[in-house]
Amino acid sequence: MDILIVLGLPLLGALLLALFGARRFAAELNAGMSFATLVAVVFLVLRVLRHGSLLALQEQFFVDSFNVFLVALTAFVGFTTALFSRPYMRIEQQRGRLGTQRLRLYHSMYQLFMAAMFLALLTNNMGLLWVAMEAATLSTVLLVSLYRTRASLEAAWKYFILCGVGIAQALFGTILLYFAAEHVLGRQGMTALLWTHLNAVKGQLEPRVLGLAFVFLLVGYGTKVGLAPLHNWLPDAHAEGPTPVSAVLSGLLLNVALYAVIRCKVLVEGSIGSYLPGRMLMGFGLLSAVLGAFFLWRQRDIKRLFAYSSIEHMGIITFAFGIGGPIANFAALLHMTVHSLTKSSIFFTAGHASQTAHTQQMDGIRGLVGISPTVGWGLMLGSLAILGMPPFGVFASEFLILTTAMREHPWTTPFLLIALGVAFGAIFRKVQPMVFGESDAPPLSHPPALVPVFIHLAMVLALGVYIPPMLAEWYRAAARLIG
Amino acid sequence: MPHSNHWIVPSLNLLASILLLISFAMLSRRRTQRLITLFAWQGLVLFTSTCLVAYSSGQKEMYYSAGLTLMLKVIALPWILHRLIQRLGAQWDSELLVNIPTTMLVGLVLVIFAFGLAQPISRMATTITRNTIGIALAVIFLAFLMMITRRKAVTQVIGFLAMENGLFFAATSATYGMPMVIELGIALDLLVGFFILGIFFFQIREQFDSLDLSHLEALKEE
Amino acid sequence: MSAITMVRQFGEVLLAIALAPLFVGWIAQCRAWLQSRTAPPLVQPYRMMRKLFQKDVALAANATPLFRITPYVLFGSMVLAAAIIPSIATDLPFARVADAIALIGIFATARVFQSLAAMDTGTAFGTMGARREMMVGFLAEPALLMVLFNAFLLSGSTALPSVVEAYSAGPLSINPSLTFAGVAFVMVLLAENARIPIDNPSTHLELTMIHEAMVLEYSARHLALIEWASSLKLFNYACIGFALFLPWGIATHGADGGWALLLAAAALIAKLVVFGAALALIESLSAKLRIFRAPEYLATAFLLAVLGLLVHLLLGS
Amino acid sequence: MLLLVLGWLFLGAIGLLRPHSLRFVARGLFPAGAVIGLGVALLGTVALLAGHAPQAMVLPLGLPSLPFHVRLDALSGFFLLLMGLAGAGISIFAAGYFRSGEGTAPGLLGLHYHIFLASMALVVLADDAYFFMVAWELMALSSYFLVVSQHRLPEIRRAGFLYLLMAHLGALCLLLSFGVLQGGRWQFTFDAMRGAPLTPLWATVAFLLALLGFGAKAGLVPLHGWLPEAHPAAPSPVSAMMSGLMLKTAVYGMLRITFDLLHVQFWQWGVLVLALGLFSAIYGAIFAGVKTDMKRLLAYSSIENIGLIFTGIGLAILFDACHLPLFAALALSAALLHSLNHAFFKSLLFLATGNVLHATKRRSLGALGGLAHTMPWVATMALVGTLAIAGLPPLNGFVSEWLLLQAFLFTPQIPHAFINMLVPLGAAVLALTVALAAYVMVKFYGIIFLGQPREPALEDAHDANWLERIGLAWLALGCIAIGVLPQIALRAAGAVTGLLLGQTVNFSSQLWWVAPITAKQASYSGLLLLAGIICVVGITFVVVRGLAHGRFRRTVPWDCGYPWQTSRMQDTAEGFGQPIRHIFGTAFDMERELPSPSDSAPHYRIHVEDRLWRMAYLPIERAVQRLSDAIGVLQGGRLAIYLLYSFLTLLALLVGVL
Repeated sequence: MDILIVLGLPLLGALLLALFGARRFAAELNAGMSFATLVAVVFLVLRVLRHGSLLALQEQFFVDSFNVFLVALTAFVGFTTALFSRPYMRIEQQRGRLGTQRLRLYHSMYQLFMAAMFLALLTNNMGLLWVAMEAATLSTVLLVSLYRTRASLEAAWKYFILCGVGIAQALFGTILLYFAAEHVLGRQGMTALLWTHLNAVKGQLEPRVLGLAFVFLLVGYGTKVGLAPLHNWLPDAHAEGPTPVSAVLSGLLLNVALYAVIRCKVLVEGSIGSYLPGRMLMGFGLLSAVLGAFFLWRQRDIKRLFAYSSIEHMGIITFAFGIGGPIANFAALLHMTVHSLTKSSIFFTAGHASQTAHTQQMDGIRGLVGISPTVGWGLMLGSLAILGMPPFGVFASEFLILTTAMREHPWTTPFLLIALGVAFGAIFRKVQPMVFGESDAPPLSHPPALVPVFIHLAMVLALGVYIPPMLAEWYRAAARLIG
Repeated sequence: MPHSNHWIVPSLNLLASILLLISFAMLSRRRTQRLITLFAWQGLVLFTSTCLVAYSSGQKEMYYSAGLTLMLKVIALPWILHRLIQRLGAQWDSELLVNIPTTMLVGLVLVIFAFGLAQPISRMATTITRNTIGIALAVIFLAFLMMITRRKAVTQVIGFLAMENGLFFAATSATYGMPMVIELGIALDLLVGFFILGIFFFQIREQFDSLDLSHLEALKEE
Repeated sequence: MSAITMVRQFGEVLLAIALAPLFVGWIAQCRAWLQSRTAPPLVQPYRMMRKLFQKDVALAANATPLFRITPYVLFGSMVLAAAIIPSIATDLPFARVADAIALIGIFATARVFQSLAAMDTGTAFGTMGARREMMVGFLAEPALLMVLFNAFLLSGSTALPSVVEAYSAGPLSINPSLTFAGVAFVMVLLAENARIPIDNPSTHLELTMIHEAMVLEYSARHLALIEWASSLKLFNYACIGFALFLPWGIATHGADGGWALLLAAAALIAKLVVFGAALALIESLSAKLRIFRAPEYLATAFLLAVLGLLVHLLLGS
Repeated sequence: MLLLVLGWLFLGAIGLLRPHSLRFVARGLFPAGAVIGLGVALLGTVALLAGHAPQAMVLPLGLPSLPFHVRLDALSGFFLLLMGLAGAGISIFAAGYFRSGEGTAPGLLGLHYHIFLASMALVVLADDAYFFMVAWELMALSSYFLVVSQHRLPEIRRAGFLYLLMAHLGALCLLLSFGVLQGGRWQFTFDAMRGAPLTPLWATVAFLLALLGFGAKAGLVPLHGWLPEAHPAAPSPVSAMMSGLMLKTAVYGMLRITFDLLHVQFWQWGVLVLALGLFSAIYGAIFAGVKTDMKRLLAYSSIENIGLIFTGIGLAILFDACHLPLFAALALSAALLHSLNHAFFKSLLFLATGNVLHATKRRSLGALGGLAHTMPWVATMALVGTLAIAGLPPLNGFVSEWLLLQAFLFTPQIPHAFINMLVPLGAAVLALTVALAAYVMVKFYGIIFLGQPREPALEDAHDANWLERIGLAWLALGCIAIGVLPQIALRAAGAVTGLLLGQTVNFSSQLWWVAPITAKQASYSGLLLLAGIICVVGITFVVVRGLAHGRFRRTVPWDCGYPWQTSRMQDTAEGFGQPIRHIFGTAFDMERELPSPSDSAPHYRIHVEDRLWRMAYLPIERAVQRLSDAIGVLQGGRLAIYLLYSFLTLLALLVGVL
């Protein structure tokens, strides 16, 4: 039941905002709906805590330790982003970059996007998963092109085509999956695509077919994860869309896509019993991490910079999942969490920073601590956190990942070392002059909403020194599940 | 198998090969109008094949999806595309990135590769339409190739839709179609996506006053 | 420590203080003879110092207390060194305060103080002298250390008394590594004590001098103390050399009654006479080097010392 | 035991209450921090006395499977003692040092400062890899913020960036090293690592990674690039802490991993460390010789001292691997003692430069001079520091270097051909380094404090205020105390060697004697030496005054018959460094403008750069730049190409599964 509420609230919000999105209270309404969703999710989570993983609506939906924390995370970041987008969009509106109609579109699409992601996370049906991913793509395409500038249109177009084609591959993969499944499960309508059922019989699925299926699924969903060399849409979309959208894209959508990949990986690995899928993930992960790091070195646009950093981190997470085993999976899940928290908070501060300086070019942004210390320190701490500086949580996961890699696959560590080192140099040499130094720009008209930033950073910090047992238990269970 | 279908299999294979032929034709066409017509034909073939499979397997809901195909891919989309092109005046896809003979050769290689891939699957397929899946895969590859080689927005979209066709064919021929809900979802996404595309065309046009993708190359690592 | 050892200790120190200027005077005399000049009397250094002690000090206006303390520190450290080095007897209460390496440290202290004092008045020559002095210092010390390394390998100790006793216990023999080390030591001694070929004690041509440039600002009793200290330094180095290479005659532990001491003193004086003459000979035969040839010169010394070391390690003599 | 450390954090936190009130933060909190420092020192002493009974505890924080472990044994105790004592002096000084309006607000400064102190203590206390790394990086982070506290100057930002970058890379190496050390048992506590089974190959890998990591932090050449940039950039108390204390955490880590976790296995390790140490020592010394920025000079001298310490560690490893534990203990004690000494005199000197900086606003030696007249206090304290760091008896620097040489004397007993002939030459390098250090310090002290002021502005330089004087005096006292009675420190070191090598050297039974192995072999007594010098000087003074007289008159210094001399005509720091440039010319990148005889306004300019910059650092940066340019081509902006990428990826993977 509460699953339906969780799915329904954002849809309702999308509807309402489509109607009243042009009103003055639209932003508040948006935040309100997100908050309601968050509350609903909290109830759902409590229920899962009490009764363990649950299946609902003829097994069409299910919640287990793997997706429950992702759902919670999505709801939370969705809410904080809504909070942040309130003043941010106000300022954009004042500066005449957006009309009220666009705001309406923005708000309703935002809710729709959330709904799509919840569907993707909660569904048990690989087909529905695909549908949800496609829906998420479509809604965000409109968000990316919100400014209707040449650049934003181009970015959105590339995003649309690349992810559309990718998702088509994923569909073919799904079809192959179904094809393999119906030989085992028979053709009783829906069940042949239910993940739980597939997982139960994964041993008997035809390995050759699943191998092919995995390739298509990996390429398909991997495009949305932003794995190199399928990543090309990502920096454009992040840089040209409105900042809140960049935040949710980086913070949530990538996670959801990766979630889909991992679900598939579990099935395939169980079926073909070889390490092939893991090796593929490791390869993609390393490539993304290294390429992302070197791309970082040459960035001038602040949002592009952090977009590439997302690619790098997604690479690290994928790599960790590729290694597999309880510890690496644990680390990967932890990294998913802290990355989305940190990255979204960074995008918040980066958005305000570029608003303060009236440019996204980093050479134009200077001396933030002078203008508004909160933005400056937020950006500095956020960057340090994402660069894996303890005591922030990113360090915890990188600690586990690196030590595991050193032990299991020593040959990969040089690449990781290069990636992390170059990324550190690249980001920090850009962030430092933005935060420190002199500047004479005036402060913002609206007070920036930095409460979300510091909440996120506080949580990341907390995860660095103390992981609540409940969360740790989920991670462990999920890690076991992923194997 | 409810019916003795000695004539269905050959005719399905025939349709499949027609589908492949059409894809090749699309690869070779320059005029956008022609592409659209071919796309419509592809939809028609798809419709027929789906009906055949539905008939032979006696699955009622596959008729729905067949109807959906007819509505969307044979009538609606081509019509809208036609109107768009009239409005935007983008009849010609002047120069390709790669010249046509080369494209054809590459296409040929791809088809062989696709068949090679599909072999194991076809062997284990119990459905009457086992060896069509290779063709579906080939159609997808060819569509992909077309998207890579064309440089007009519209043609890329057509390529995209063609790929969708291939997928649909794979779904029907290899597996008697996906569950209905999924079909609907897919169709819905397709429709929405297509409308979004329509909006895009106009916006791109008013921003760049052309649908030539060469204008959409500003965002890059300078 | 018994009274007799204290007496021995002080006797030795006083002997050193008394003999040091005489030794310098003796070297000067020999040089004069070798260069067929009329030699100054042996006691010339004493006369000079007496005169200096009577004069008034002319103190640079901007001299700090450091400048005025330095002469006493120099003199003090040299006297201390004299107390540590077993020149006539090994069983000295003070001898264990510092081994040979620590002795180098004491000399270094003196050198640093002198250089700082030279820089104190801020004249160009003072600083120039200081930096040359320090340069010679850091070039000489590795060689000196290698020499001591040789001694340690032979006697298993860097404490001079132990070294002496070790030798005098063993049979009298010419040791190859020791000969190398000995030559190296003499070269270092020349460099450290501002003698030709590194420095010329008798020149006052500013651009070539080291020691004189540093003491340029000193006058009267300060100068006297400094000169005395430098003569003591030479004396000490000589005694170290004797302890390391010609320990015969030094009254060892147990066998150090009155006669033995007298014998030892006689032996010491004999050695000084010979060594002083040899020193004068070397100085007269060799020409002063340009300051930047000093590295090569001291590198040679270092090389010899290392050769001695390797010879020992190879032959394991 | 943690309460004290937390106390520091607490101080930092309450500093935020009134971030802009200097009086509250500086005059109030820093002295409190100093008191805590003394407490920590006491803690360390207790641990040292306790000997082999380490006290451990587990905190409820950390990773779920890996809570924070804390352990206090002799080794940690020794370094806590070091940090506490020196840190107390620095904190007192800092209380008087910080002025308002210098970059970061006092509150934040205090926060970073105390986090820095606390994290250093935690590094020493940590007993599992994760907690260690957290504290380690926290240390780097907080010190980074301190370094850039005057972030308006671009070169300071550059220094900070380089510093944090290298610190992070080093940390990554350490992380990997721990990854090896846990031996595939996924136990990250040090206890588990002690028992972890490692093949020789893995052990060596772990050792090398650790050497990289700690070397980068300690500033071993060629990983030293950040050090001469960052130390001068920081405010002087921070430079003092970084040089005096932070570098020692690297020493600690090296000892912990090499001797404790990874019991020494190969003498080759020792040779490597020894070679690196000696190279760093000589390298730092000659660069300190040519540098003309006083803080940069001290920074290079830190590299030199770290080199000496690592030389000692290398010897210890070598001896230990050759089963000569007694000599190993001797070398190790020397290294530990030198760490302690360096903490004192280097901090002292950095603080003194801080005073000079505040009084004159000048960092270049060329603009200073004659400050002994205007700032007698600082001059006197700095003199003690100078003599100590120059390794002169009877001060502390001498003792450790002397012991190190004593340890070298035993290297011929190593049972390996070549090694037992080559290593003794190390002693010569060591002697050269020490003598060079004396040269450098004469230059440092002489040019800054002696001579005539090179600029008129220096006439009205003000002396240190009373808090600063206490700080300076405390450290100077430390230098003298350890120099005169080294036994105290050596017995502390003995506890450590006992823990790490199971062997302690018995430096004579009386407190004022030091005899490395036997009194017969070599002995030294700072106390008697000092007493002797004082007596003799006193007697001489009395005698001279008695026999002669005490008359003197002030005159102008002799002008060589050239009466128009100005204070600018004194020898400059460049001039003083000239012999070193001449002798070690190959080490430098020099560009020099010599005036020609016909110049109307002759101008001499020389610029000496670290050759390793051009040889090691810049190429790396260029390589990264080139690679990233090459990779940038991938993002060409053309959609068709992007599609091609994904298509090819698809085909490649399909071939892969085929």
